[in-house]
Amino acid sequence: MSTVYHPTVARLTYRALLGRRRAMILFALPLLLIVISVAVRMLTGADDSTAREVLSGFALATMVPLIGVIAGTGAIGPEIDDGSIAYLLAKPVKRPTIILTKLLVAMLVSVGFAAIPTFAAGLILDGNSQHLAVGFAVAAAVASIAYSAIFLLLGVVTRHAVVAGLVYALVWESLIGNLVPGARALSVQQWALALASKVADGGAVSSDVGLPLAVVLLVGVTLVATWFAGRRLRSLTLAGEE
Amino acid sequence: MPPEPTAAVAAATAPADNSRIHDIGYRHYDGTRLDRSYIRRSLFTQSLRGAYGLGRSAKSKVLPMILFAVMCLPAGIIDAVTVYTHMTKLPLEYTRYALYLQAVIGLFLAAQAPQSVSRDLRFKTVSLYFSRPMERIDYVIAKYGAMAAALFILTAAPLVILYAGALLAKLDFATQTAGFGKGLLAAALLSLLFGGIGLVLAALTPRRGFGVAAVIAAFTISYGAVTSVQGVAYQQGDHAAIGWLGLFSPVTLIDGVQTWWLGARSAFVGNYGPPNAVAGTLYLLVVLGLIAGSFALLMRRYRKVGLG
Amino acid sequence: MTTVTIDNVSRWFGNVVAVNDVTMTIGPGVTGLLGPNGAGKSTLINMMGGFLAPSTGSVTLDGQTIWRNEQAYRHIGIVPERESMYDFLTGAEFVLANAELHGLPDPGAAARKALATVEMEYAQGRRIDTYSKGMRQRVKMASALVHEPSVLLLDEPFNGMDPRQRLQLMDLLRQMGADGRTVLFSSHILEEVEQLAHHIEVIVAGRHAASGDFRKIRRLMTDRPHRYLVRSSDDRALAAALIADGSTTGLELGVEAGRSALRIQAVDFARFTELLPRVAREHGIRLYEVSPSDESLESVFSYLVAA
Amino acid sequence: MTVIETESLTKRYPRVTALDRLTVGIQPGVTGLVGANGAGKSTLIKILLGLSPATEGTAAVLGLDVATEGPRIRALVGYMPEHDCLPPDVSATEFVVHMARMAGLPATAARERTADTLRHVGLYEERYRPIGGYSTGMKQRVKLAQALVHDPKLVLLDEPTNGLDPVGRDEMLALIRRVHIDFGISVLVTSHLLGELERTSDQIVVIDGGKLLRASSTTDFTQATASLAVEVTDTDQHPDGTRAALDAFTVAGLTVHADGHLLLVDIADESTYDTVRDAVAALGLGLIRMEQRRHRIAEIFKSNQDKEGGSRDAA
Repeated sequence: MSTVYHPTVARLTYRALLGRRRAMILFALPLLLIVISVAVRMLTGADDSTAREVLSGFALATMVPLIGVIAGTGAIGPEIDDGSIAYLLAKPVKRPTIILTKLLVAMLVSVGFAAIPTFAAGLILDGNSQHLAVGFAVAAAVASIAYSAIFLLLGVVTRHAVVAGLVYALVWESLIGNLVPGARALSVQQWALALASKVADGGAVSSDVGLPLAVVLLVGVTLVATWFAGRRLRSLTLAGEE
Repeated sequence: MPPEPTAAVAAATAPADNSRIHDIGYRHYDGTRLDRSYIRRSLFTQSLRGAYGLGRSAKSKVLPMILFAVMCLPAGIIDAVTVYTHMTKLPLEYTRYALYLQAVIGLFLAAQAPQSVSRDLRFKTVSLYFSRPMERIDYVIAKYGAMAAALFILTAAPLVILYAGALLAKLDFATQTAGFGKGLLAAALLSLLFGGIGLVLAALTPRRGFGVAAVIAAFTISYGAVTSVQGVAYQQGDHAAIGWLGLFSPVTLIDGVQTWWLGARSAFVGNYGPPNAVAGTLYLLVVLGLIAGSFALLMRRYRKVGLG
Repeated sequence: MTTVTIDNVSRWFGNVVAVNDVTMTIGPGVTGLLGPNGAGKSTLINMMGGFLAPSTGSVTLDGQTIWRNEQAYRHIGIVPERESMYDFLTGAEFVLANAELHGLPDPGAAARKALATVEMEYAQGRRIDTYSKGMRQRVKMASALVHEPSVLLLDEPFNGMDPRQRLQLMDLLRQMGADGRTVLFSSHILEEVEQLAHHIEVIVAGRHAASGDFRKIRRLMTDRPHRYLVRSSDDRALAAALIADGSTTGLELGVEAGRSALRIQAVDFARFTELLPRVAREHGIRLYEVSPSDESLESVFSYLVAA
Repeated sequence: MTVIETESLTKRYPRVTALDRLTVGIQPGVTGLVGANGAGKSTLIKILLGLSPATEGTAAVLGLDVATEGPRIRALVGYMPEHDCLPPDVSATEFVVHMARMAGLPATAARERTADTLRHVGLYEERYRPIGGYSTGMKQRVKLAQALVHDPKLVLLDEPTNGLDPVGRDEMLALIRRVHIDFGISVLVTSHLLGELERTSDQIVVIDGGKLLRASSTTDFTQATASLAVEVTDTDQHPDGTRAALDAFTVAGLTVHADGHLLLVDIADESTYDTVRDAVAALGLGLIRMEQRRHRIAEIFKSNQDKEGGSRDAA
């Protein structure tokens, strides 16, 4: 049996993510982005600076982290919370396999619901320069992957993962990042933008973090979060009594 | 416990023999049983007090009390400035106050709406309420009323402080009273609208954390989306669009209503409020519709809950 | 793979000791795990199920450590106490997923068989969140049986089941035990344990208080006189005949439920029970009823808990 | 006076019929309600509280029609749900006072009755501490207290012993008896544990598949049978005493069969008692038990077990 991916674990995770009420947010946020993009496009026509404003202000700063929270924590948090993870753990399946599979699913879901709508919004907003659309889509995809790993870890570590994730997404990424320039160096959003600026050449996208540092941080955070989540699950104990 | 009258009488008349064993077994209750309106009122009071942490643990008083203080503090400062610098009018209109401090109001709502309704759902206390003489509508009225009242206290208290300051500064009584009245009216509308939306979102989930998150997300995302698109419209000089866009978030809805109906200055970018009478009417209709809709949704939500 | 050995196991959470130096062996057949609330039953079952590491000591299945050994689950089936499962799946999907996770060669067939065993085929197409408690319990059972484990651990499996479902599950567990599987279940319903388990393990405040057949455990409590209620054709004569012997301490003539009766405290159980029919026969006294009033598992349990 | 009376009460949901022409009268006292899961127990409770309309038929609680007098019924009835229903962060006192007011009691009366009721259900010092720290048994007492605080004429107790350990269960059952005997309040108690209903209830109603399977007094349910249960010891001479006794009984002409460690002897006439006594004495075995067997409520489920939906022929 493969050690990184178990199809049954993946199926259960997909169903858990998309089959519950919280999945509505997964659909609602991209829809909102598209509606806003259409509205803005009708108001302004194709315009680089407005497009950048919407894509970085709403798509990357708000939508991507929120979807990351939903997908990352939703992939494992509820199961640990209600104890149904016991059915996965009491099987001859290695626990790192469980984590890796769940992470993969969370990443796919968040890339699907965050990066693809971002790309579409980019095209709608700015049909002329596809650099922008591609650049932001890449940034959204990269950020989604990092967020998935971070929030999956949160889902394993705390029962209040969603709230913690929201505080991070809304307060740290949106607010502090805008107010305190120094905080931007510690922001998944900025790292992703650094990568995007490389892809969307011509200065369409800019970041406060240099590319090498951004790549190192992105990869590092993703790996460390994944490793730590696997470790925590391995020693996760289910105390039956509440 | 009230003294046993017969025992007291017996003791008085027979001082020599005052040893006895009182019956402390089960007693039946034949006193008054009050009606639904009393129950509704009791639940309203309890929930309103609960919104400020009264009658609950000391810990749960901290946040609402801090928010209340934060809400009132600027009003006090404005008063002081107005009185000591002998201004001729308040530097901030009554109707603007709540809009400036909308983040505080949002936080209060996000913290207290779930505590009011998701607790009952999570711990399944609702089934105990509905097994008592009240009806579903009593519960909804009491909870909605209490949330709106709590918000009204939060939004009206600073207005009272402003008004008191204005009178101390001997500003024009008629203008100030009119402004204060409009401010109160707008605060009432805001309390009903926010309270309704907050409770509907909170009642969706028994998890308090999710409720808090849902309320914060709904208010900040809608407000953020509306203002950023309004910003784009402003850059493009499309002033009518600014006015129409305000229909899509709770805060801007209140702004639009008070701009059109109460003659307030709009806080929209460039101060462009609802562009015409149709828009103005629509603002009011949407607000009233949302209030009625929130009530209806709450009623529907609790129809399914039952004894759970 | 049938014997679970718990060897000098303690488990503490901070300063709270949930399980305190317990040693026991659970072998084939049905074993009932008893104890008051909070005595550490769930902790013990969780350790046997590999969900919890013992703080000291070892929990093994035929010599292999269970904790952090996912291969042990090939032989263990677990029915957790908590109700939550994957509620958004249908019963059939849930059991199938469990079969796949076990890596069974034909998961579909195994799932169908398990669902048939618990008689849940009729509702297998419905989502689990529409199930009643009893139906959930049965699907949980099916998921635990799907790989035909040799060890079955059940934490409060009867919880929420109605009388008919209880009878079904008791039959099923009895069958499993008779097939040579190791079945361990915890329960508060002593009446059921009495009917189902020949072997009991009693945990009181984290300590292993007793194990074995409860009737034999009762006999071991020599400090507790056995109380009897006897009705006969001549209680007075019977009392007079018994009192001469040292095996009884208290003899009391009275009326019980409107009929005269003789209450007896026997200090020497074996001697008294043999004496009674003999004496009655010698004196021509007809015995209508001989009822021990503290011979049930319930009395045994309450004596153990109070000790 | 009849406490609860239903007349061809029927409740149909889109997929299931929860109650099917149920006609039953419940007298004052403790009544046990037994039913298969999904047999309409909770539906019945909702209808009786006037919270859910019946599809057909009528029901009256304390003489009040459930269709029209719901609030009045709920003022006179207490309800203890099966599930948890207590917020963990308030004390029992605070919670029960609030619930008393929610039942229409003025503030002063609510406080006094809460103090009394908590004492009657056996909560003392802990009543000022947050409920979150209570044991299961204490929580069950608080749940019972909130159902009694407004002095109802009838309480509906849904699985009150659920989750309790044997000692806690005994205490709860004793408390339920007291509610009727000492407090003079009628009780309708549901349970899946037939043994505990046999011990607690004056009458028992069994519903199966939404229909009435049987309703009668507990003594009717548990009448003595014509069978004698005999249990004997093993001795050195007879290592399997049960086996030896079985053979001896058969030789003596008794009809007997073994049920685990018990021997069930058919009582032909009074001499059966003597035959058993003599056979045991002759073998030198100890006589642990010799009792006339009683019927158990469980038997009505056992006899129906093989038939699919065995209730159909019962009603």
